[in-house]
Amino acid sequence: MMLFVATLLSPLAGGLLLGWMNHSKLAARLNILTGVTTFVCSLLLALQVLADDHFDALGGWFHLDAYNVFLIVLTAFVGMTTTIFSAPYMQHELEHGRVDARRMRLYHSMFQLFQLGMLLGFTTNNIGVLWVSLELATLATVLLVSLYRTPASIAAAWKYFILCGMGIALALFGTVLIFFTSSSVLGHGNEALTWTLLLQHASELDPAVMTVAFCFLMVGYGTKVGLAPMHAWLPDAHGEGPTPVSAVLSGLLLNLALYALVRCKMLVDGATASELAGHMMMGFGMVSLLVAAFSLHQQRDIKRMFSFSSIEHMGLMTFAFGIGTQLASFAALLHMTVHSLVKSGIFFTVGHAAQAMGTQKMAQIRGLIRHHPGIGWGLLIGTAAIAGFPPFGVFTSEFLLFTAALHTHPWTCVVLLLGLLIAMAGLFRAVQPMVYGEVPEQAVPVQVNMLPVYIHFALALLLGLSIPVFLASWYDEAAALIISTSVEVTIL
Amino acid sequence: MTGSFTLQLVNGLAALMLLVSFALLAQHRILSVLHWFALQGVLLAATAGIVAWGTDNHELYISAIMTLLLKGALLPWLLWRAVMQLHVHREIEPLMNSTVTMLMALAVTLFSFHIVQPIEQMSALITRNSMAIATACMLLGMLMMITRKKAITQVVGFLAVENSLFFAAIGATNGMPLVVEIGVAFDVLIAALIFGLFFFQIRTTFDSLEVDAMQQSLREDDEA
Amino acid sequence: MNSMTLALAACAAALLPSVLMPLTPQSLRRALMCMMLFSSGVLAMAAGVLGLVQPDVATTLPLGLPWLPMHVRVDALGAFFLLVIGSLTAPVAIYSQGYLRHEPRIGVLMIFLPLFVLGMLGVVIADDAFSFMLFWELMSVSSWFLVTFEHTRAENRKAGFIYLLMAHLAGLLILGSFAVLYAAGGAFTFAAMRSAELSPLWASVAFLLAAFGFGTKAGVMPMHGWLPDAHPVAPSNASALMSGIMLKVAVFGFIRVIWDLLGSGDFQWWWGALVLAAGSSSAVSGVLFALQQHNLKRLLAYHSIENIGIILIGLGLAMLLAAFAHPLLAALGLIAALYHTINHAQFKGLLFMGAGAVLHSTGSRDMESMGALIHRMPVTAACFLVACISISALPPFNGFVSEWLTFQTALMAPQLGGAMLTAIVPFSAAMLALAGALAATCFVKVFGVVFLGHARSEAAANAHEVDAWMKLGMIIPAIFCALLGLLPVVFIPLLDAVPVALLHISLADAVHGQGWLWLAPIDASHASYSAPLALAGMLLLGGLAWWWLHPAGGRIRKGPMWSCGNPHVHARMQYNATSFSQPLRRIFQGVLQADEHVHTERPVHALLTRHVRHAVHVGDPAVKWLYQPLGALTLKLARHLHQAHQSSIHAWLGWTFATILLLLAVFT
Amino acid sequence: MKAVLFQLLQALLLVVLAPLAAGFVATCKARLQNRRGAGLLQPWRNLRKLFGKEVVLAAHASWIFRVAPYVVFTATVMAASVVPALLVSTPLSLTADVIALVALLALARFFLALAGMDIGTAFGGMGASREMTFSALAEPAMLMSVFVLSLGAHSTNLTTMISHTLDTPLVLQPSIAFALVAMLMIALAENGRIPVDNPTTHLELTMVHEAMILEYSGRHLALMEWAAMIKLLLFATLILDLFFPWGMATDAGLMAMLLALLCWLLKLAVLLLLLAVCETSLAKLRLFEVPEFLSTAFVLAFLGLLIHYMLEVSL
Repeated sequence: MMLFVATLLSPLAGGLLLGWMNHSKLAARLNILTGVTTFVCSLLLALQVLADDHFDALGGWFHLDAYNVFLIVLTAFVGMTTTIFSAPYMQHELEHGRVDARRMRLYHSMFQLFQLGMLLGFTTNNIGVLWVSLELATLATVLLVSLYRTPASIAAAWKYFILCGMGIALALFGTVLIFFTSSSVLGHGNEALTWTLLLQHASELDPAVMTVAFCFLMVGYGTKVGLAPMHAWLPDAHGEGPTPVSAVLSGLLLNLALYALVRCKMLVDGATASELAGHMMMGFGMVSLLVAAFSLHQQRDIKRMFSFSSIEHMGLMTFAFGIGTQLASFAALLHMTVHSLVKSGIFFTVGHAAQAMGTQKMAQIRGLIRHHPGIGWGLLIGTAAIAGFPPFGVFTSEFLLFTAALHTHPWTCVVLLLGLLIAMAGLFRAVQPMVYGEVPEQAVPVQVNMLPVYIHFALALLLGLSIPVFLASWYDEAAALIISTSVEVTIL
Repeated sequence: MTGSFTLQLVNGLAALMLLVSFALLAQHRILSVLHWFALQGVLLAATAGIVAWGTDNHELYISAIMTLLLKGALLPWLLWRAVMQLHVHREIEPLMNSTVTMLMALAVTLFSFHIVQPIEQMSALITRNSMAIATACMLLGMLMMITRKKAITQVVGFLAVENSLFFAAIGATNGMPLVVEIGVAFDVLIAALIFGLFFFQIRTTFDSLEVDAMQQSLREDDEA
Repeated sequence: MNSMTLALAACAAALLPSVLMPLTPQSLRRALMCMMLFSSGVLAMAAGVLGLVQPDVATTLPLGLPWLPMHVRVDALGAFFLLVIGSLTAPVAIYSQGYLRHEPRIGVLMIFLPLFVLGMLGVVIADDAFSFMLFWELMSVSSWFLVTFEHTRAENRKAGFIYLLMAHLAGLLILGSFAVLYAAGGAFTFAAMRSAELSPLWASVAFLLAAFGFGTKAGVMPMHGWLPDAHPVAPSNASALMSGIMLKVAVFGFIRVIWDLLGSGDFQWWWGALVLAAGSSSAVSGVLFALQQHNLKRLLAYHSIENIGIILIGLGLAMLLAAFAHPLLAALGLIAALYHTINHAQFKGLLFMGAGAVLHSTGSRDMESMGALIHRMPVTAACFLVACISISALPPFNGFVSEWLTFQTALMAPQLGGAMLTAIVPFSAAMLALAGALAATCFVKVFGVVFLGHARSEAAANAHEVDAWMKLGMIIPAIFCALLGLLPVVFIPLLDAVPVALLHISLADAVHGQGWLWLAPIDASHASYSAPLALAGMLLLGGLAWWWLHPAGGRIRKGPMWSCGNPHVHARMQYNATSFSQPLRRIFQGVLQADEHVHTERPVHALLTRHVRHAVHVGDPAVKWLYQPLGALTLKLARHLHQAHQSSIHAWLGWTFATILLLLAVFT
Repeated sequence: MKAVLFQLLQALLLVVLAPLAAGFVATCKARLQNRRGAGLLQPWRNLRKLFGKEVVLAAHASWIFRVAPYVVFTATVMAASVVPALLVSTPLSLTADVIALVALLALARFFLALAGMDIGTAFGGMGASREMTFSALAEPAMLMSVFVLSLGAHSTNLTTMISHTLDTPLVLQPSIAFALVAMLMIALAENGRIPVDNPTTHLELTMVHEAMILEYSGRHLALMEWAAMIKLLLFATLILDLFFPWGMATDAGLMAMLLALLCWLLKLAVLLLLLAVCETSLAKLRLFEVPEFLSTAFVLAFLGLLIHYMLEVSL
């Protein structure tokens, strides 16, 4: 209990404190400190949850089970490494006058508030509060995206704000609809929005209303997951925001949205006892996969490109959750983990690369391996990992996903195959010239901190070679929680 | 039991809500848009009050007052201030001409009725009919966001969507739990503040509130 | 001490250098890597031989998925391919010790060359789908790093990109076939997949996925387009491994999935026919395009396509015969294919090493700038000649034995349902004959242009023989070629374990019923070949002739060449690679689509020619008709999407709006 | 043992008689052209003279050039020694079946072509290029026509094939006829006779075989020439064995052998006379008509194969 409170409080306190701290170097250190404390607390919390498989906090307002607690740890971990990475990175930005001290303050506090929103969203047991915290995280990131105040960054933030605002509104409407039907079962109190209770009484909820509700939730949260065709905000937000923000956007925020979507799907499955929600998610997943895969081939901005790769992988996860079998959910959770790790790692590397070459335009980034082997190999390995080459974890999860898909919906494998292939082609078409070849003259030496990157990749590698038993059982529990009852497996 | 009376009142207000949404969509001048928006806020507060009275649910009184202050007064005032300071209280040219917009609006309304009517039947609530209206209003708000060029009107559209959501919450479900209400309200407030912040930045960077100007800058940044 | 221990030891030896690389000083890296590779190769060979004579050994490693520890198993098939891998890795390791002497970026190689070998070894011993795919992709990726080793040259990067792309495609297709088997068998272990009961339809789906997957990786026409670009640009020792073994690992995968997992029991006749057709087309077109190359390594790469085709002809025949329930002949075909596999590993590895030696000492891959190297590099020339004779399927070397066995399989094929189908078999045999003869033509050209005649450039004139390491590395496979060619009867019984495992039938007694001297598959009255006797006879005759003629003609007068009375021939007047293949280019123009330009300058008078310029370009049809259109299509779609992405925010709001309306309309 | 002895003898016979056969063809041609000709024994005299002469070697000739004649000669003789001329069941024929025999000849050709390229004259390369090209086209045709025969006997061992032909009652088999024509055409090409190549030509841009051995002299040249003659006789015998084996000795009795020898010489004479006739009556083909000539042979053989499957397997 205390642990839990500490986990939530440390980012809040950190955020408030950082809001007033002018000394940037000190602020960076405090930022790291906050990240570390949060991570430690979450880790202990996770161990506790492992011990007794789930517990409710603060009178049932918060609920921790196998599904969300590992996401909490993941969030805290990526948050921590991001703070470590951002210290030298933002310092470099400050020195090159892209931000001033005031903005640095804003950056630090908003970063921690974002973390707070994330953790709140993952832990809360109330789908209303879930929505609120997601909105909170969104607002925080909007300010972060527009941090540089360049025309492009403001425009990107605006696009982000409007599109996600609209989406999030739809999600709220979906929530209202759920309340609309659940209130007749569970009364008008908080109970009617308490997720655990809803799940218990899912079968009593009205299928028709739940269906309509899920349509709204799908589009609403789908917008934040970055599913096509609601994905337009994502590449610009990633491209124009500071790199640490891109890292946490891709690595964390999308996860939270997907998490929310899956929680709702579980309710709808319970209510409708059909595969409808699953099919909806699979459809969006495949469309996103294809759209992203093709878009990868025409990108000019390195961060935009990798954000499209995020869309691709979110599509894969949505697809996997849509299938809904044990194996598929396992694959999806594993994929969520490794994608967060690898993608944030890639964004760290990309950030350094952009600083080293003084541009985000891929046409002018060349010969990274020659210029700075650490960055070059980091980018190369990261891309190989994200493209699904073993022995990294992405390969494992895609392997499982593929088999699961063939198990239930054989024909979808064609789409998967096509999408993965085209996406890989797009990535390497762009990355190969950047890491290889001769060094351009505008390149400048940078002092970089590749430690977080290599930690991330090492973890992804570990997950690819052998998944620790406790983690595996964890995934299994989570998958068992998520797994929808109404999927029949077609035997060939 | 005043149920039937409350019901009539709420239905009446619902009809008004729909009317206001159409009006918002039809406006050409920003200031009048703001007026109608304020009116919508007031209607919302009224609905909350009536439902609170009808179901004597005390939490709802709080949210009614909250609504009145926030959506009836604060937000319109903020927007009005922004408009005044940015000198954009001139004609606003919609993206497509208004008759087409109106036709689309009608179609959307019909559609939302078609969708929502059947599912209302299961609700035991006295005020269930307003769900269809709420849906319609929301879709109309989205339509407004789509068909307007100026940033401010987009924001008004966004807030209109929020209003209709709120209306759905109150009208159709007798109000969400207070915590959620407060949370939502808080978010909306922050959102509005950020919007306000943005207006000035946009204005200073693009010296216009045209959304397309921003898209242009994005494209240039990407192409460059 | 069983085969598994040795195999795992080999893997460990291959893994070690890439782990130790950061700790090793630059000066020690080459030696350490080569030592480790060599020991890995030797261990793999030992494991292979043991595995072929011993029963299967299986175990699990604490890696992989939680509920699926990594299963590894050395069975007859795997053991044979362990032998193949080891038998080339060891000499290549020795060769590398000399070849990489002056390589500054040894570190990169030290990581990825052993990893590449590790990947191949792992694929061969993998016993569940996951670890198979893991090692398979490891093999692909690490070899990609080798292909892009010289990454400062743009065309190498392009080759690397296409290589990786096709490797990934292959991987996904294979994954697909595994997924089908998994869905039927319910588990990832090969044991479960073997016992899976597939409906004919799904069996065919699995077959097609596997066939195209492994075919792409093996460079079968028309998916071969990546191969001629990728193999030449890697360092020669890496090319030797890629062409010599990696393609074989693809063949291994083909046999593993289609023969072992799908099972030879439920072959459908058209599978064999398809494989046969693919094999024939690859064999002929591969050598036809090889003939038109003048980049030595590129030419050799095309020959790999040809030889993979020959292997596939053997496999296709075997599958056809198995489908029509002639297990004995099927076993013969399988043996032929396997034997050609190990043969090709030997002589193709040797050829690439020879090309590397030439590149090393002349600094050029272009045959048009070589000549007369036999005087400067006698050992290299001798080894290269052995390889040339072997690959041209001429006695007494090994290439002939395997092709002879393939011919026998085709000839003994009895009536198979329908004259049409039956006629395919001898036709493919004729294609095999054509391929063999064209290969001989091609290697007369290669050896003649590179090693004989006059030097065509300064570099060639001042070439130097390579050092002892490289010589040794080339001599060993040369000896293997000779042994495999002379004593097939000793080696083939070793292979016999494979058909026993896959077809449950043994050829052992049939093969050497006549004693160790005679290779007589099925029955001596059908067909027989005795390499030792043939060689002995020739040596005897040659000796006699020499002994008889020597006293008479001891006198040899050295003089200028006669050349029909005009000894003042410039080196440029020799037949070179392009002119040598001109007749065939003209005959097969329909296939090759070569664009040939002759530009003649007659500035003064129509009869007075100043300059004649002659340019030939032979493009690869697969690239032209398959790869480029697909790439263009992708880019087109991508461009459209990109433009859409840049459309205004209203449009995207509209999209969201439309989506929600659509969902509501559809789902309620 | 006796059989082995006989086989060695007949191999010797082939080798020794080869020049005579060449002389016979030359003489017949001379007669057909109303010339007296140099007589049957002229090739022998040529060989003896060449063996006596010293070897003049280009300064930069490599060891390939000096080894080639021996390889060519021995490979050809080796091939000849497995072809049964008189005795059907010859034990050593097991050493190499038809395919191996073709391969031995290919080996000889391989070294011949290499030798042609070794000196680095334009002529040598030209000859090598053309020789290899034509042989590449001839090989599949040859194998096809062999297949047609071996499909009947289910064997590629000459002994088995011959005895199969002897045992089967004499019925008209169109497939065999097709195969025969194809085989004759191939034989012309392989031995570089008109209409494919002209053995008597020199310094012509159309020459093939001669172009490769231009640089040879003395005993080397002798070996090359002799190998060519042996090859001619070998092909003739092969055709006789495969298509007209009647009269061959099934056991190693003396009388039977003499009879067989007589039949063989007779058949040989007819065949070679036929060769002489077509060489005098036909004109040499243009270089790029040769492929058509060879592909015709291939098509004929393949037709024979199809016909074998369509018509004859059933009966």
